Amino acid sequence: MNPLVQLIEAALFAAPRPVTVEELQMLDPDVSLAEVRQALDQLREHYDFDGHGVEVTEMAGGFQIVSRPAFAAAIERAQLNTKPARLSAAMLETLATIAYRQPVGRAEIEEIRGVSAAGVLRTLQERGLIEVVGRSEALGRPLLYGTTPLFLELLGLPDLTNLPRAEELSIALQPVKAQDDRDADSAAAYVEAES
Amino acid sequence: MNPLVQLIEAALFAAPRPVTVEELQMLDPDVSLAEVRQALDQLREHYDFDGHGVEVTEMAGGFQIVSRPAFAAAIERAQLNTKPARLSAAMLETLATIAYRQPVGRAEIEEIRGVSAAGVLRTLQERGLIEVVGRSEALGRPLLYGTTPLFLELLGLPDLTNLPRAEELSIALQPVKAQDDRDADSAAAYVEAES
Amino acid sequence: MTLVGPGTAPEVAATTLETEPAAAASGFVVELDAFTGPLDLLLHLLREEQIDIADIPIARIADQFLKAIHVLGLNQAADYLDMASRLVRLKAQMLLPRGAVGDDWEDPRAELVRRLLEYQQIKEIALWMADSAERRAVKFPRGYLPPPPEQPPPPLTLDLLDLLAAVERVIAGILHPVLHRVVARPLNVEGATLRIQALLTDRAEISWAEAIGPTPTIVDVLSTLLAILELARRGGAYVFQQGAFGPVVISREPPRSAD
Repeated sequence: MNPLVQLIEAALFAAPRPVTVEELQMLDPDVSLAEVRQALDQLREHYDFDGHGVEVTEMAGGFQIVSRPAFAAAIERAQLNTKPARLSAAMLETLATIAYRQPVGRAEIEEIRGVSAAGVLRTLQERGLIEVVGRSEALGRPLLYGTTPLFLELLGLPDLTNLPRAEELSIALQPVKAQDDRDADSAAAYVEAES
Repeated sequence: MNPLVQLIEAALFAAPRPVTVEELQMLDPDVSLAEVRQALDQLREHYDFDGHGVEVTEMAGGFQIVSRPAFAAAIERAQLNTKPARLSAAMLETLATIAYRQPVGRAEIEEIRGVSAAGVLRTLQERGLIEVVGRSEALGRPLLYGTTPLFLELLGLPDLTNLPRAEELSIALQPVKAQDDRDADSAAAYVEAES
Repeated sequence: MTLVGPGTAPEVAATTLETEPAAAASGFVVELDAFTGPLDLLLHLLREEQIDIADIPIARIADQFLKAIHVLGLNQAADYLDMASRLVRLKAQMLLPRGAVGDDWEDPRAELVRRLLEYQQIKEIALWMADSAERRAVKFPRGYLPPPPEQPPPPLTLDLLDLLAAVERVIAGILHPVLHRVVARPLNVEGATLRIQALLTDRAEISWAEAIGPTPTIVDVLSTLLAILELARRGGAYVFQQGAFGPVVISREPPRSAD
């Protein structure tokens, strides 16, 4: 392994989270982004070719070394690490709604899922999977939610574009026309109340 | 690398603490302590021989994979093992509120932003961007916050008077007070509220 | 995801919606957790009956839905009741005659169908996410994290533009609700009442203009109006007009008949 690959390996080992190519470039001022990417590829190939117990994976906008899935059961058995707790169905549905509609307010989430969402939203926020990204212009200026990098990390996705696209789902995405109209109404009501 | 070496590499990688030979043996019930030791040696040799950026070290009675010291300086320089240094939207908004309203208490910040501020205030304080500048005379004598010299330094401003003055900012950031009501609007609002 | 407990279920009187503690006691509340909401339950019923979402037999499904939530126990199920009432309303709408020409008839089920399809898609994505999370969960990140280096604190990035953008967001976020502009009662109805009573002690009747005074503010006008109305109600004064659009007269005595 050449010195840059070694440096990047050492850096990925030391980082507690996925590291972006830009951050890796800061390791050595004389190195280009292209060289960093090339070194990452070499490291990945090296792990694969030599049959290492770890691999390089791309997620949440960066790169991370993780242990190979085949060893998870043995590692858990030896109590050296445990899998994160699974998310409940309600949490997953709420996350799915937010991931596709973001920025999205609580009312819209509740309309889509047909249930009150306050508790689930708080839990997701506490776990760092969603965050407030702004306020709507609608009446009462409700908070708008979006997903965080930790959400991508939880799913092991490089970025949001890796979520399945509408065409890939068995049910095509329905445009939410009615919702827009309602927002417009609320905005009008708001203006009226202001004047 | 043979399967046991791979397994041990994965386990050392995933474990949150140095791992003893006995613990490693629990990974596979069919493996002897001697075989575990042998595999550890193989892993160590593999790292050395292939010129990896990491190495196996013995510490605190167990084994760990760590970055080679030679790369420590570069990694520290790139700050990969500390938290990302960008301020979140919530932190920026709280900081903005404090910058324009200082000295200001937590209750007022929360009233202006409409969300709880305890966590954000603590983080901003830890980052050295705000500090306690006194106590209010109000009930409970709550702490008052202000920005620090580091805040100005990061913005490259000589002092607080160099913050953009934009009048509407300071007006909009005034707490909403009961206005003098000798105007038709408020009287109309009154009648509406009464009805 | 069984809906129905052993033995009991389908025969339970379904049309009553009272919350039955008996249902809770028999453990059905736990079953409610099997569904993430009324849409989920509805989808489950449709699947069990192998019904096409696009053509829901509302009457039958509404009955089953009511039966299910009754059996499941309704202690914390306001959302289910909401859906139940929608279904009952739909059922009623479906019973209405469609008229001779079916062309401009709008299927009352359309909105429900849209919501169900949309929700089904969310569920599909949620399943996909659960899969991804499961695949991710078996890849451990590094467990041991070296202690962060002692001194050089992380270089913070903060620039004025970011800060100003934050200021704008804060300003945009400040609630200027009508609520806050409703101020403490500034009207002085008592004062106006005393003033009118004083005027009426001196004279038998006064005009509206006299009642409100020479340079009235909107508050004076409103105070006086309320005072007069209150006096009139209590019989302390009489208010009348000589004719349509004539001046309003406030009087001590009842108006004599217009003879």
